[in-house]
Parts: sequence; C-alpha cells; structure tokens
Amino acid sequence: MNDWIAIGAFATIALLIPVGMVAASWLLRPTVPERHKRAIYESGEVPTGDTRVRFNIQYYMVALLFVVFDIETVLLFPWALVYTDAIGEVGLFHALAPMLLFVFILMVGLAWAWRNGAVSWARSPQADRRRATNQ
Amino acid sequence: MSTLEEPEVEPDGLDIDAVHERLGDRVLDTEEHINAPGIIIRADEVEETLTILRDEFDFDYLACVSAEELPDRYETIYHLKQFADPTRELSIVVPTDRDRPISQSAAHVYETANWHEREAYDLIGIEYDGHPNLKRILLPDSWTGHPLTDDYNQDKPQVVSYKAHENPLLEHTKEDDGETMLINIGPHHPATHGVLHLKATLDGESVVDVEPDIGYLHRCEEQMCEQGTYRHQIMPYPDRWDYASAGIINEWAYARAAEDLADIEVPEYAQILRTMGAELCRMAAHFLALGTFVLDVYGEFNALSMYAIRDREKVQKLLEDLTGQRIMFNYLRLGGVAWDIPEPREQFFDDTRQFINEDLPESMDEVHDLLTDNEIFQLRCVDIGVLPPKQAKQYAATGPVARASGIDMDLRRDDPYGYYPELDWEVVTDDGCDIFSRVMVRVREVEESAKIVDQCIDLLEEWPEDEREIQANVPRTLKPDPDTRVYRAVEGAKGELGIYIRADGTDTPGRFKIRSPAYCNLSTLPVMAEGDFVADLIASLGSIDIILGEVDR
Amino acid sequence: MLQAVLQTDTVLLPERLVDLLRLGEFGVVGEFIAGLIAAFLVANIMLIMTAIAGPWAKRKIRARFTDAIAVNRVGPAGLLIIIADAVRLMSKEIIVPEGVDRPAWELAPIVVALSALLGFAVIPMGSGIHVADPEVGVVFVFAVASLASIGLVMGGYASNNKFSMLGGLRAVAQNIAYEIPLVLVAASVVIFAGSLQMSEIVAAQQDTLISLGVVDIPMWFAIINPFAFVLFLAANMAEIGRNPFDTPEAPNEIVAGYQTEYSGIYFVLFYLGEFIHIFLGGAIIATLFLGGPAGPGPESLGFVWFLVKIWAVFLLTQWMRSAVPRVRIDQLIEIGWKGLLVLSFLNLILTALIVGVITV
Amino acid sequence: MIGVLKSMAVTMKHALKGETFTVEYPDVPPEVSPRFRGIHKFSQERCIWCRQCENVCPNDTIHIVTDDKRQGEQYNLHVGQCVYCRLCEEVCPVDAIILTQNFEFTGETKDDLVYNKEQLKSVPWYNELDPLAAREPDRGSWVGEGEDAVDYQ
Repeated sequence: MNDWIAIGAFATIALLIPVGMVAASWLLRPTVPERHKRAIYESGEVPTGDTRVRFNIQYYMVALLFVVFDIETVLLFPWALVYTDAIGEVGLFHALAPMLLFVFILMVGLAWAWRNGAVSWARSPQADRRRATNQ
Repeated sequence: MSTLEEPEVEPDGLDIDAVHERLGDRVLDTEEHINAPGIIIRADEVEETLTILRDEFDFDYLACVSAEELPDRYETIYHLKQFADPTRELSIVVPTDRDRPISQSAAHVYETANWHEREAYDLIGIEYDGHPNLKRILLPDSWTGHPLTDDYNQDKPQVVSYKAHENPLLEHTKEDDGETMLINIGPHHPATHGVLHLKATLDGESVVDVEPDIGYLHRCEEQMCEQGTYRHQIMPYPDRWDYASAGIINEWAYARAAEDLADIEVPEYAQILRTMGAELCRMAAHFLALGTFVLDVYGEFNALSMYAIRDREKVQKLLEDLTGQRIMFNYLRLGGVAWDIPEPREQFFDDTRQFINEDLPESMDEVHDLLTDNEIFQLRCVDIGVLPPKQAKQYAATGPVARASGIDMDLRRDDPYGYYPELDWEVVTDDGCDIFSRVMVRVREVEESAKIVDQCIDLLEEWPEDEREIQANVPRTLKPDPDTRVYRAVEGAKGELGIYIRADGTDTPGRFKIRSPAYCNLSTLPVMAEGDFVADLIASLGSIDIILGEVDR
Repeated sequence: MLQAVLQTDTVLLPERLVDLLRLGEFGVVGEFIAGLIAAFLVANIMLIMTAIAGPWAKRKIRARFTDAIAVNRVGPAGLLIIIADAVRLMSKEIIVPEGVDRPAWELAPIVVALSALLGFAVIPMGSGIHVADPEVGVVFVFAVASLASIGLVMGGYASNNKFSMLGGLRAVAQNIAYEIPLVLVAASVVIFAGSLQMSEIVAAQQDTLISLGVVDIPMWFAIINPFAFVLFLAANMAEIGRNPFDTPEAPNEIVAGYQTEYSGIYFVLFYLGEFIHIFLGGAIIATLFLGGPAGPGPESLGFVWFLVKIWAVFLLTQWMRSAVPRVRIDQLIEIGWKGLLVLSFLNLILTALIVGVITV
Repeated sequence: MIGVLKSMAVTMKHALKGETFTVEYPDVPPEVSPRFRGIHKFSQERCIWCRQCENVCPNDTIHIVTDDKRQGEQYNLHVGQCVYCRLCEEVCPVDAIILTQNFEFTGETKDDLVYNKEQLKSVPWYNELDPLAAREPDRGSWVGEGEDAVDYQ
C-alpha cells in the first residue's frame, strides 16, 4: 500500500477538522458587528500610523542565512543515510572525510556570518545613539 | 521622648549666611518653613539661583516642587535637599503675579523639575518659561482650566477627545536607517502594572523613544486631602496612594508632616508600633513588587510570583490582626496609633516570630534559588536598564531605585524618625545600577525589615504594662497657625514620600501636596529603557516598581 | 477482532482497516477511505489529548507548581470543565478587526492546526496505530511541523496589529534559528539508525544495551547519546515556543503576539495548534530518542507508553514554565545561531566518529 | 545551567509537597481577624443623633435626617462609597454604630448599596463573631469612662 495515499487521507482529515470546527462554531456563534468592537487593539489607544512599516534590513539577513543553511543541511541527510553502509564499503576515512569537509565549509560560512553580525538580532543605530545621549 | 520624634538635627554645615551672601541681591526676602529656611527669589532668576545652589552648595536633590495659589499671588516652592545629608533642606520660593503667572523653569537644572513643573502648570496654571515640554501631565490635553485654582468651575463638564498619538520621530527617521513605529503600551496592557500608558517608538524591536503618559488614575487625592480635617479625615486617604500594602508608611508620611505642623509629640511606645507596622508594610510591598516583577520576566505561569504573594499574604495576616484591615489600614492617628497589639499579645508575638524567624528565611532561600542563581534571569537583568547615579540624582530617584544605583540615602537613617535610630539595621545599597541590583536591593531590604520587626517585637514584649501609651493627648480640632508651611518626608516602600502642607488657619489644609516617589522614579524610565529592546523596557518598568495610585494620586 | 487490530506494528493501520472492512476490492479509493478512517482516529486522539491538556491538565499542573487550587468545581476533579470550555469556545463570536487581510487572516489558524495534526501521520504510536510510514518519515515530519511558522507569520502580518506584527516576526526568526539545529540533531539519529523511516528508527532502538540484573537498559538514543537528547530537547522547546523560548507570544511584552486579534473559533484553532504542536514535539522526541512506543509489558501496551512519553514532554514544558525566565528575542536568536547550531554540528561529527569506530 | 536546574528543583519540590495556600472562598469561609472591619451595624435604640459620625466621615457616607426637634428620622449609609476607616465607630459616644466583620454584601446597582436604618440594623454578624471584644481595650480613650456592658441588638 502506498504511504502517500494514507498521508493524503490524513491531510484531508487534518484540513477537515479545523474547517469543520469553524463550521460548527458558525452554527453556534452570534454575530453582532459593531464599529468599536472592530477597532484594532493597541492597549486601548488609537493606533498611530501604518502597521506594516519598513523593518530594519537585518531581519531579512537572518532569513537569507536560514535558506542557505537549511539547504546545506538537507544535503547532509543522504550522507547520513548511507554512512554506516559506506564505512563497510570504502572505509571510515573515505566515508567521513567528505562530510567533515562539507561541515567545515558550513562552519566557515557561519563564522563569517557571525563576524559580520548577520546572526545577531537587529540593533537599531538610532536606539544606540539615543542611549549614548542619555547616559 | 521628644528626642525620638525630632532628634534636633541642626543643619550642620549648611551655612545659611553663606548662601545669602553668595546669592546676594537675588534674595528678595526670607521666610521660615518648618525644617527648612525659605528664600524668596524673583521669577526670572530661578535657573541661575538653582544652578548656584546645586553646583556650589551641593543641593543636588530637588525633592519636590509644590505650586499653589494664594489670594494675591501664585507661588512655586522648590524643596531642595542634599543626597549626602537629606536634613540639609532649603526652600526656594518663587512668587509670581496673579495676572501673569510666568516663572522661569528649573527643568534645565534638575531633570525632575520637568514633570513637577508640568504638574504645576496642569493643576495650578503657572507657566514655566523655557520648559522643554510644557503640556499637561495628569489631565488630558483637551482639559480647560486649572482645577486647583479658586476660580475653577468644578461643575463644568469636560470633553475628552479620543485621538491618535503622534510619532515623535516620524519626521527625521524617514531618511534614516529604518522606519520607526509608535506603539502604545498601555493603558490596557498586561505589563503596565495598572493604567499606565507608554508611548514607545520602536525601530524593529529596539526602543528609540519612550514617554510615559500618566494620569489615567488621577483621583484628586491632594484636593480631597485639602477638604478633610487634619485630625481625622485625611488619615484614611494615604492608604490609597501606594495601595500595594504600603499603607502604614504612607500614613506615617502624613502623620509626620502634620505632627510637625501642629507640634505633637508621639509616645515612645506608639513609635515602636509605628515602626513595626511600617516595616511589615514595607515587606508586603516588596513582596508584591517582586511578584509582579517576575511576571514581566518569567511569563504568567511562573511559580515565584505565587510564592511571593503567599508570603505577602502572611504579612497581611499579621497586619490584619494588628490594624483590622488588610490593605487600607487607617491605623495611625495624629499623636499615635489607633490601637495596641491585639489581645492575646503573646499570640501576636508568636505569629510574628514564626513568620520572621522560620517562614521568611525559608522563602528567602527559595527566592535566591529561583532568582539570584538563575543564569537566564541574570542574562535578562544584569547590565540591562542601566540608571547611572548621576542621572538618578538628576531625576530625583529615591528608594530602592536610587540605592541600586549606588546612592546611599535612606531617610530612615539620614533623616531619622520613629524608632529607627535605636534599632540595629543597615541600609542596603548596590552599585550595579541595573535591573538585577534593583531586584536584589528589594530582596535584601525585606531581610533588613525583618530584623527591624524582630527587634520591635522584643521591645514591645518587654514594655512595662503601665507605660503602654499609644496616643498622645491631641485636641479634637486642630487649627495650626495660618501660613505655617512644612515639607516632611518618610522613606516609603518606593522612596521618599513627602508631604507639603500650608496651613491657612482653618482645620483643613490650605495646600496639600504629595511628593510621590513612584512619580519621580517613573520619570527615569526613558534613561533606563531607550536603546534597549522592548522586553527590556518591560523589565525596566517592572524593576522601578511603580504603583499608579501613587504616581497619579 | 480488536485483538487483530492491536497485534504487531509492522502492518500499518490503514492496511489493517482495508482487510477488516474488506475495502480491498475498491482499489485506491478503498485505500483512501481506510486512510481517512485511520487519520480520523489518530487526529481525534490528539484532539482529545489537547482538550484534556488545555482547559484542565495545564491548569492543574500549574496550580500544583504554584501551591494553588485549580479547576475543581465542575464535575469530578473539575473534569467537566473540558466540555464546558469546548462549548463556550465554540459559541464565541468572531470579531473581525478593521483592516485585516481577510483570506490570509482566516487561513492562518487553519494552517497552524493542519500542520500540527499532519505530523502525526508518520508517527508510530504503538499497538498498531501508525497511519503511514514513508521512507522519508523524519524529513516529512520536520517539514510539516515547520509549516506552522507560515501560519504564524500569516496571522501576524494579516492582523493589522503592531503586537501581532512583532509576534509574527519573532515567531519566524525563532523558528528558522532553531530549525537547523533540530534537523542536524535528527541527522545524527539517522546516522545511528541508518534510515529515515520512522519504523526503522524505532526498531533500531529495540535492542537491549546493557542488562543490569533484572533491569534491561534499552538502546534508546537518549541513553546512547544524552548530549544529542539535551540539544534536541532545547531546540524543540524553541520550536514549539515554550519557556524559556516563548517570546513570540510573550504576553507581558507584546500582549499575545500573532494571536492578539483572534477571537472565537480562530483563537481556539491557534490554541489547539499550539498544544498539538507540543504533543507533536513530544511524539518526535519519543520516536527519535525514547524508543517510540517501547516499554515494559506486552506490546499491545505500546500506545500507553507512547502517551506517557508525550505527556512527560508536556509536563516538562509546564515545569520549565514555572521556573525559568523567558529569554529575550535577541538572546534567543544568538543562542540558536551561535550556541545550538555549533553544538549540533559538533554532535553530528561526534556521532559520525563514534558510529564509525563502532562499525569498524 | 546549574542555577536553572536549582530553580526547577524548587518548583518541583513544591509540586511534590502538594501544599496549597489559596482558599475555596464561598465554600470555605475565610478567617478574619477580630479587628477586621466590614459593613456597619446600627442601633437606633442607642443612637442619640449627635451627628458626630456624619461629621467625621471623610467622604459623606453617612447621611442623617432629623426633624426640627433634633429627633432622628433617617439614618442612611452608602456602603458603596464607604472606605471602612472606622472613624464613625471611634467617635460614637454611645456605641450606636459598629463595623461588623461581615464583608459579604452585594448589590446589582449602586442604589442597592444605600442602606437605611432598618437594613443596617439587620446586618448579620460574620461567623457569630462579636467585634467589640477585640476592640474593647482601646475604646476608653474615645468613649470615656463609665460605660456598662453594651447590647447591640
């Protein structure tokens, strides 16, 4: 039997359950729309400005880095899978060395990103300036 | 016994003649306030005079600014003190014209004057020339009139509009590194400890600018006190300023000011009762401060906040036995306290000793295990929310906030009152200046308070039965002489809680001004939080330990 | 008949259902129907567990840690609160705030719930309850579980609320920072087992490592490589957003993060998704490190052992919550990238060396 | 890490001990101290309508109406705005008003919390506690000498 049919069936159920809950609640729940109720919550004050502002570019740096590392990591899986068999066939060194080299390259990449501050959370230069004047 | 109440601390070293000599013609006149000599100066020489006093006479502490309306003039009084010796006091009186109440601002000399003068402008209507941001602070911007003036119409309805706040940095950040976002934290937010509104401008997660906006809990406490009689009716109100169990300390602030004003002596036995009650209150208040602070750092399901509440509950039980109420004690009376230790006395002493000597050390060990040694807690709190001592003095921070910035001032020791001078305890200071120090100062202060209570219990137990005088003989109606002025402070749970009273010859005060410690401490928030992350802003706010009832009054 | 269902675990649940209900003659459709029934069964087990955990167990546990009394009024030990809460939450009004990005806003909770549920498709739960066993099981479960972060950022961004926005961004940053260590540690397990298939990984842990008198220490990876286990536990805490890594919804800072503007059933779905995610995290830990449904007693008890392990992980999250402060978002990111990532690389090399030496 | 583990050990210790300190309020009535101040009780028989309580009250909670011969007609007390300072009890020369330990009273509207003298008279004691026993020691300084045993009913 194909596993993916079962997974497909599971996905259908996993989709139907939340949708079904929404439908059931639709039958039960009241709807009393009212302007003040619909106001955006901002601690009881009127929101100022647009919510979707331009965020500091550093947020996206982390995301880019993730894409790089994630793909590299996925490349490790085939190696991990055949590793024990490969030791038998080509010996420990030949099985291990390519991975070590690969991980080494990744680590160098990480060190580079680390040094450039790409893996740190965004600090705001404005906020730092403000701090300096304060103290 | 009078030596206990007023240990005749002559302003040693404060050479008032030298001050007069240095100020020269700037001194228009002098007047005598109880505790402090008053100097009257011109309204356009405020900044100059205060700069001289601050730089040359070491008056680095602007304790309070009280403004008032008199029949022929408006007056602003700057109550100056020294952090090194708070008994050296000086009142700078700045009268202004009734028709044109404009006075020079002191905000450039003392940062703390910024908020105080805004409040004076808001409530009295004196305008401060040169003030960086002279707008209303307690009342909404759209308010018309100044409620503490005589011609203010109390019955006129006010329209309070509901509008968006401006982003103060919107203009000059457009071309800068990132766009800033104004986010309103509070008044209805889980971490503002009441109805406080922080206008925070964020760049990403960093706080670029934060401005506390207060007044949501303004209850006209000063005005209510001005309408109550000295003898009875004012005393219930102080309980409601710092309502987080610090009631007896607050009552003591009023009692101390009024007793100075009316020259009442308090029996020694009552002093011990007051001291014990006040320290129990301090413990309860610090427990609550700890409990709510850890909520901000741990999240809402942590155990320590509940353990702190449990310990506070034990203190409250003792206070309930003593005063009959759990929070709003109304235990002090002018000239003493309402009642003695409850019968059977032994029971009360045993309960208290049980708490002090057995329960408390155990829970303190737990606090240290949960907080002090916890690496993640240290990660969150060490070197975060830094308040340098210089800034702390500028903003007149007091209490645990100042002591955690290395400022060694505690009115219980430096301006002694009650029975404190006779007892063996220490002032806790820490020079970490960060959130961690502020929390630790509170934790250690609880231990010091326990020492004080323990000694009080011993004294009370051994006190001869026929000398247990709990109240002095005080007349039913008090009418202090007109135009007597007093500013007196006690060490509240949050810092210096001062009361300024001007008597006008009737049985109610002519002006009643509360110097609230949390108000001044809160104004340091921008120094602590700007440049840090949002999470640090919340932790800093929690570490200041504000009670909005006291901030807004 | 039931005995037949609860026999060995080499046969998958849908297959057994095909035999049982004679669906074989319908071909693929029959298989699909069997899959639906099996999925429905498993998903409902998870829903019931969430229903117990959310309104009842969580409060009880919390009360226990904080010396308080909790839920004891409705029914025996307060258990009926589950039904009361379910009805209450289902019949709440949904308030749609102004300016939300409508389709994304409504899809987000469904995506979150779906991603958490779908992960269970490949988990062997013992007693023959195992829906599917693809050869890439480990990769599949991580892929599906991290779908949730898409739901979170959708909800956060679509809500038109600044707190939601910050929460959504935090959720993504956190998920991506901890995804890589998590997967790398899983890779070290794959080296051990030599397979990506869940049933193979469980089977690889069945043997006895050492016999200490009457007690047999099984060859669970948590015992063989505790270092990897601790790393995985930590990364998993961040992945499911629990203390000390619960920054995306840190109520004291950003109110409720991405779910601030959600009400009614949408909020329930988020909540449900979160809890199922915790259980999914527990299921992954149980499968990869704790021998899946393995435990003393007959094999038909496997499911019970599996649940015990999942609940142990749930209990751990609640325990951490009672005692550990929340890490700040920047510290969290740095711990992820500079700490856990490096450590998980080290772990991978270490595991490869050990396995290599043993095999040679 | 050791500190974190220590913290976790502390909470686990509490969890295993299983002590609780919260109370199930309506089922288990909380203990109150003998001095606890709750809602007032008023005795018309003892009252001499001297209006001292009305005068001393900080926020006009007590409202007394007398006829032209200074005989009392109404005694209203707005419990909703009372601050429980106990000043009225302290000044009363004849112990006509006393704060019981009863804190259990509710009302649906503000008006429900305005009690007249009949309602004040029928306020029940809390757990049969007589607060006066605990308050006796200090009453001398307010009431003066020579009071006999007091009956509040």
